[in-house]
Amino acid sequence: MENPLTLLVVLLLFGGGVYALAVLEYWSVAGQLAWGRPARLVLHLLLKEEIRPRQSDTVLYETAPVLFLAAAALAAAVLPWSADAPLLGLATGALFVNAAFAYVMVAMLMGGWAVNGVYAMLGGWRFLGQLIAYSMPLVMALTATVMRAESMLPARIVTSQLELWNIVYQPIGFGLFYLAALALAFLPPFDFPVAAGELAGGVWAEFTGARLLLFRLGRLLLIMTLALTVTVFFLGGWQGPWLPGFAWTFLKTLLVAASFFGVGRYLPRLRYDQMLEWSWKYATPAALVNILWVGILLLL
Amino acid sequence: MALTICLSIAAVLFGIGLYGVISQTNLVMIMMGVELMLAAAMLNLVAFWRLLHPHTYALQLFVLVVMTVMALEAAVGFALATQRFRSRGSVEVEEAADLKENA
Amino acid sequence: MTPLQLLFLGVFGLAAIWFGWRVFRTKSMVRSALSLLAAMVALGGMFLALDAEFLGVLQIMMMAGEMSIMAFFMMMYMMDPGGMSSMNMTHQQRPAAAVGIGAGVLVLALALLTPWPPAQALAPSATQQNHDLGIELMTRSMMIFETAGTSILVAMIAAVATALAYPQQPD
Amino acid sequence: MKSIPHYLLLLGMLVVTVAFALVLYLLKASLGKPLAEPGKDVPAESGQLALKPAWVRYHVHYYGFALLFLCFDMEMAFMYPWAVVYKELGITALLDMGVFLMILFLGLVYTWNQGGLKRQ
Repeated sequence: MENPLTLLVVLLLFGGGVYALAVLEYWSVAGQLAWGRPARLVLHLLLKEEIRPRQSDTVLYETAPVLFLAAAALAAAVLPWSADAPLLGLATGALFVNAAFAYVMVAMLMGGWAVNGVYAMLGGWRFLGQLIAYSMPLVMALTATVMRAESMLPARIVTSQLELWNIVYQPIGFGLFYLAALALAFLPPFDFPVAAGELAGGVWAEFTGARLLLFRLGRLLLIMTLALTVTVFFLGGWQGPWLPGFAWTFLKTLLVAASFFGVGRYLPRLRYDQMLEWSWKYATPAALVNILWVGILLLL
Repeated sequence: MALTICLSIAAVLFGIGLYGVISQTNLVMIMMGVELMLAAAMLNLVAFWRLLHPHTYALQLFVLVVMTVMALEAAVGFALATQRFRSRGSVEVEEAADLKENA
Repeated sequence: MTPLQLLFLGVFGLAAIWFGWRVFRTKSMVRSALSLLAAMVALGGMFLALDAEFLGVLQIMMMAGEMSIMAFFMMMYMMDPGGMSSMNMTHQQRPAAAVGIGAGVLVLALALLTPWPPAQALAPSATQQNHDLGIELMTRSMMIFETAGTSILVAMIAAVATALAYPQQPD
Repeated sequence: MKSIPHYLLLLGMLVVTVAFALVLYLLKASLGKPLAEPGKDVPAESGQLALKPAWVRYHVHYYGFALLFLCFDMEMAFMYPWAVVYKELGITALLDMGVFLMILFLGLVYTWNQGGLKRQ
């Protein structure tokens, strides 16, 4: 990062994006644009009484929210916003993003286990099952983009899409990654770990006050990061006419994130074991077909 | 210096893993001990790669193979434990004396 | 190796030893699985300090899934996975400690007494490593790689054939 | 390109996140303490107070998938370095990885055939 001004702009855009996502999420649920609501919610969670469940596992209870937030933030750190502003040029960036996302699951598992409540624990174990379902399509779709770029550096993956964006080049991969991203952020069709309808909040049921705030914030950050990942790996990153690079990244990211909220309202909800079945019977072979497809296109 | 640090840490991890394997009665805990020992081996391999032969990529490949072995050991071990639990209702190795001939 | 790298090697190494020790010192099964995960992540940190970026990140990523699965298998088998009662889960403590310490000291002595050649100062860059590892995988070590595939297949078949319940045969 | 500064930056971000959480907790603690009331700290369980702890033996129904996942996951370790050099090696790389993936796919098919891909 040569220019501290760019860093500031990127950080501001990221923070603003997260705030906008909070507004959008409420809009997708309640149908009204309440611009002050996220700020009010933060105050509300800070002022609310904080209860620690009895017989809980203190170490894991304290680690879970922080780890959740950290995993989302670290994944965002390696993704570039514009040609001159990759925050971090990690040579194994594509793999690192995956590694960070794996710890989202670990954090939820910890949180579900630590509180010693039935609903929370069920939610935690379900999210592990969800990881088993979404992990293979997620990783294989990323591998196919790496094949095209000949590098795991996210900035190189963006420049490899100069002629044709990956969404056109490998549409199967994009579709799989998009669905896997929905599952990773446990957004509505796949919201098993925190299922409000059946588990009464699942993993988050026993977290209150500042810790719940960290979880909520981490979830928004995670959605933002996932949208950024889709942008960087499939939508050509910062590329676009007229506007500067980071503006394009910001616009695309917000659009993808908004579509995350929208899609959930129109997809049917599966049971988690059905999701596992579908993932291993259809999505994993489809991911292999996608890799074969990219391989053949690259050889032509 | 760096090599000494790495090898010493690996030796200690190996000792802890061996202690765990012998002292635990639960099959899954025993597998944790084995994983620790394999992890120590991996640390040794990475240290050898970096500090002795940084251009021999067979060493890095060896680390990948050890990692694969870790995962496969876990999978087969869990499968055995599942079948054992199904037929006997526990995965304690002390109760597995019936696997021995004419016990 | 810079002093900074040495420092991180030491710190992550001590963390790995501490968490590795905690695995066998806690009654809660899930806690011991997660301690093992922490030890593995510390090892991944050591790999990063040793300039092996791909291996480090891979280690950190793979172990998350593996250790979590370990935790849930614990849940399936144990009566008391939270370790709330004071059931003793160990046996032959004394010989185990003796063997563990003995083996550790033996390996340590081997490591310290062997005259190692001088350490190399420079490692290839991370980008170079990714590339060269791929070349190694596809040319010289191709058979090893395919053999690893076969081992994975064998393990899959073994695991599935062993673990799944047999359908009741009418006799 | 040296990588160590990047790792330091990542570590720094981790520290900043933890510090952020601590500041938030501190802020929260300065705003007052919860009232101690009986039954408040019991985890929710459909309307009644949970008497027993939730940490008991529990059948996880997807363990068949988990076994498959443990094995199948390792393929990624070999796939990333392969993907980096794919263009350079061309058809050799395609055939090599094709054989490897075919072998793994056999395992998936076997599991499917044996009924491992359903709720146990």
